[in-house]
Amino acid sequence: MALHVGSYPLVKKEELAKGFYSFTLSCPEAAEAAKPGQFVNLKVPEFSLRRPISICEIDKAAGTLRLVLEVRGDGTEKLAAFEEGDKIDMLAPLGNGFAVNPAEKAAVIGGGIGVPPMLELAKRFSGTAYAVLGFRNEDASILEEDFRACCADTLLYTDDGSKGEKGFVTDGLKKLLSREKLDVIYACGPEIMLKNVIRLADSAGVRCQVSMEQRMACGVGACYVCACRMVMDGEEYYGHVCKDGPVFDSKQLVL
Amino acid sequence: MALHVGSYPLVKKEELAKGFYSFTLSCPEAAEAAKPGQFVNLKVPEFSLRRPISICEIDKAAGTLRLVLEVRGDGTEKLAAFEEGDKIDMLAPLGNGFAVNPAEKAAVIGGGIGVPPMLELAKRFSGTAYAVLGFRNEDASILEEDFRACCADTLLYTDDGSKGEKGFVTDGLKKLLSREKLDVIYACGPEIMLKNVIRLADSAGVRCQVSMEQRMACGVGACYVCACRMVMDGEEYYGHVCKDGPVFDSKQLVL
Amino acid sequence: MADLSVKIAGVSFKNPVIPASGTFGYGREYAEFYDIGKLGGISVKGTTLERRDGNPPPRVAETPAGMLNSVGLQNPGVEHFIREEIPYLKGTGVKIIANIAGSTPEDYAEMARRLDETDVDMIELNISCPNVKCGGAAFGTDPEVAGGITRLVKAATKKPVMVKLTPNVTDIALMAKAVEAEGADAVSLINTLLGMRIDIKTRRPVLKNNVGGLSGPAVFPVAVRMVWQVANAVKIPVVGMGGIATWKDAVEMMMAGASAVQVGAALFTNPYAPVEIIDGLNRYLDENGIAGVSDIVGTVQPW
Amino acid sequence: MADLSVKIAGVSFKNPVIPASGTFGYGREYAEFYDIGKLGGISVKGTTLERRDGNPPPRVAETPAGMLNSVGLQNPGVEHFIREEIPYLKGTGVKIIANIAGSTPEDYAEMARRLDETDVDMIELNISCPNVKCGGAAFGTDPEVAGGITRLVKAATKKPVMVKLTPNVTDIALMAKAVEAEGADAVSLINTLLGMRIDIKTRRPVLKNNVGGLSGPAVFPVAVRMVWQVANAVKIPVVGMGGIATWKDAVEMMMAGASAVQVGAALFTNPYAPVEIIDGLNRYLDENGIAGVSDIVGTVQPW
Repeated sequence: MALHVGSYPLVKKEELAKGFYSFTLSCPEAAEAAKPGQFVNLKVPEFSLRRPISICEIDKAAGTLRLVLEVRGDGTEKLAAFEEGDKIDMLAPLGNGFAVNPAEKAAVIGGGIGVPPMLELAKRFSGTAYAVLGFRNEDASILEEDFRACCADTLLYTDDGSKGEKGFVTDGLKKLLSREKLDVIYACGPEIMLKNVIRLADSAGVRCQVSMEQRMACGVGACYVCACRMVMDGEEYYGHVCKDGPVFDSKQLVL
Repeated sequence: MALHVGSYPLVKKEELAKGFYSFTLSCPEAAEAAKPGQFVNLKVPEFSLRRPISICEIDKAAGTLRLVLEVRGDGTEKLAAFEEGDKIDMLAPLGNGFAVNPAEKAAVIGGGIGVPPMLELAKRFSGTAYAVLGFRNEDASILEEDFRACCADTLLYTDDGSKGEKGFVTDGLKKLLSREKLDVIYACGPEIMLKNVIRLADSAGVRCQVSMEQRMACGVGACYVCACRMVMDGEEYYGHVCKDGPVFDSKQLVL
Repeated sequence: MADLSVKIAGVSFKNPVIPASGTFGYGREYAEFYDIGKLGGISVKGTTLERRDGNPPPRVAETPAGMLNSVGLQNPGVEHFIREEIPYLKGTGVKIIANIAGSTPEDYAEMARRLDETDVDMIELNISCPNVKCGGAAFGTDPEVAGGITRLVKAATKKPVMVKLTPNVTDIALMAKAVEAEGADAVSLINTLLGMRIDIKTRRPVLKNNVGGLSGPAVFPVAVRMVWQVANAVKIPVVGMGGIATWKDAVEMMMAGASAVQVGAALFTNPYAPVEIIDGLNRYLDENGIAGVSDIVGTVQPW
Repeated sequence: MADLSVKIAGVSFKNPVIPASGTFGYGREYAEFYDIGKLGGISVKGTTLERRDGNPPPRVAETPAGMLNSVGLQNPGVEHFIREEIPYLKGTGVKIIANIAGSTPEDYAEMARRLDETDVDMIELNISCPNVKCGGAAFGTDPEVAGGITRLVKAATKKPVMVKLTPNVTDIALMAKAVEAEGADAVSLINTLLGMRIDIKTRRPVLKNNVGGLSGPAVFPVAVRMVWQVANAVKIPVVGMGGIATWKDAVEMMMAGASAVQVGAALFTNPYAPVEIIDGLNRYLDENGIAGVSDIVGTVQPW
């Protein structure tokens, strides 16, 4: 069985920025099975619904998964209260993950909490990938050094220019597209960002995969709550982020 | 204000017997205000209703209250999971408490989880009180040494004879009544025990105060859920354990 | 300092937070924790024409994120309330909402008549108590009966009349419209949902009354939905209640359409809940640059 | 090993634990966790005559001890179910409860006709979905309509027919009696309570459908009460659901009168919930010297 459920120790906790926490969990079987772009579903004490969190890094040797979560409400606040040594009830790995061909020239585009899942993905390209990261401002910027360590180039934008360049990730993508012949673009972030990234990719004739977010319940494809609009042979329908995704070929989506 | 509410550190936790825990909380103001026979209302994590727990010992000098709780269900199980150093949300002290005249010759009668509230009471009689304690069996017996340390005599009974004498607290009370001229009898325990103790006290013409138990909500007399049948001037009505009690003169009660 | 005051059926409340009937007695117990004059108002313990003894215990059972109660309207009767409790409450400066429950429609009118010359600020009709055999919820599930009681009471008093609605109906908006048509000045909702717990060891219901009223955070989403439906169906003000425990809950309930909120079961978890909600509302309004709490009432934008 | 088997409307289930419709898909996803053949039965995703796309997202909101959903019966249609899912389920050895929902009474009859020659063991009529505009809950709140649908379906199939009842009514026992009178072989309850949550930052309902169905432990006491009322009102078996998360909840629900239980929202907290409930029931019966799980059904002794 590729799916694992259990209580896994939190071996390392770091606050990356105000409200952004990095959790490293020791979970050898799940780490062994995990692929970039997949997610986990964490049980929150006193809450009914699990919280889906993207996998940020996979260390099969150490048997760990790294997750980065943003405190957005009462549930994620409760999650953020876990301390090193605590055990966290986790269902993992879930979803499909990105399709990766390490020989391709790839750009990974992340916006806000959409940045973490791009890290493990970028690492799969052995230093050849380009990263474009976008944040609200300096205080909300995370993981820059991690991307610089594994990417050919890392472009960083903030909405207010307090870190990197002032602007949006699409500005960085345009710059990349003008100077590099990309094979594939991967993106995760707010829906409006994904829309704009897909538009640029389409104009440039570059394949594009995006990772989607939606409120979930079961996390495994049984309850149908995490709907997202998809299209096949011209017909639109609701697919489900947890099972059909979270990664979609941009051609599958109606955004 | 005599009423205190706050989060108080659990400074000492002991398992007295399987499922019986002694909690010592550091709460100087509540300890200063507390009287024997009063109770506290503890917030249980993840539960809506607080749990009323009798005060077992009051140490004004140390600023502590000692509580003994029995695991009976999911709520008390959760309470029992608190560890030394944890803070517990407590409302205290609540209820009226026993009327004590240290010059009187008193017997304190406790059955099961009705035993703990008799300890602080017994101590108020400076070694002159008699204690009669009853338990299901040896494994459920608690606080014997504490009573022996502060009472003139301590008689212990178990339902099955596995500790002390085989029998009920009423056997001990009969023995006491036959050899001592008691001024007052105090009792706490199952309703059937209280009934029998009151019958014996009435026959012997000895005053009797009993401490009652009932499912509670507010703990302060506002919600009227912890009803118990009382009588005044021949007319029966529902009083409330948290405010009219938990200690009642036996003549006030309809059991 | 934002303006927390609200006006409901002509009565000005200094803020929109009101302890709910049956959870706050007549205020005396919680006055040991804080100045109850700080509260918007108090909906006092449900009062009947004659003293009522209530149901045998146990009267309470725990449930996930909630509780059941089956008190059964224990109270010392309307005359005792008028004589002993109104003067005390008046002295605290809090707005007094008398909550009355009758065994017959005429009972309601009679109590309203007796309260008409007193210092109560508003009369709340409890036509939805699930824990009594005569009247109670039976009145609250029939629009004709509920409307009829409202009409009788309105004829008996000049005080503003608020009707407390039960959620144990197919269409609560229909009930609200029925009492509005007969002159109700406001409605309050939701009373408790009827529930049951069984002790699996004894195979007996936990409550001696077998069933009781469910309250607490568990019912909050049902309460929000019903307040939204009712606020969209009537023109009179709606007072929202059901599981409100925090200022965020109060904001949500007011956005759904409540002009004020009542707070009940939360008191048993945290005696300070109502004052913490008032403080939280104040902070929320200030932080969001909202001048008055009334500005958020009914502002939810449905999809 | 106690006897966990139960017989409902002529169908033998190896144990009384059944994942509830809409929470378990067609079983494939949970088959990655455990052998779904261990379950008593599966009530599969609600099926309509034609493929249905469901409501726009968000379709889920968290609530205290519960959740709201507004999926809106997304499903691939009855023909797809018959062709693709029944053979798979049949292969697992689990009893199959087809859950059908129509936009018109005739839809129900047509689906029942098509299912009549298949391997489904029982047909559950979903006349109580709160998330669809046509039919759904509207059918489930009118005894005449609910009875009429039951009659049509009974005439269209020889399969046992179970009617799933909505709790959003004044008198659920009346609904149960209405469908019993028209030949229902069993009833299941409760479907979800209608609820709403509002995002106070955006002032928008959390659900794109504005309202949705409340499930989870929060509703358990309401479900126990309704099962008890219905079990006392009808002679046909009652399948209990609503907030069951542990074997203790299952025992409580069966003592209230349920011959079997359905487990829904608990799956999202713990995918193993149904198998843990089966194991817990087994232990409970053994430890208490009870020969068979049917011996506890309806054994609550009211006061």
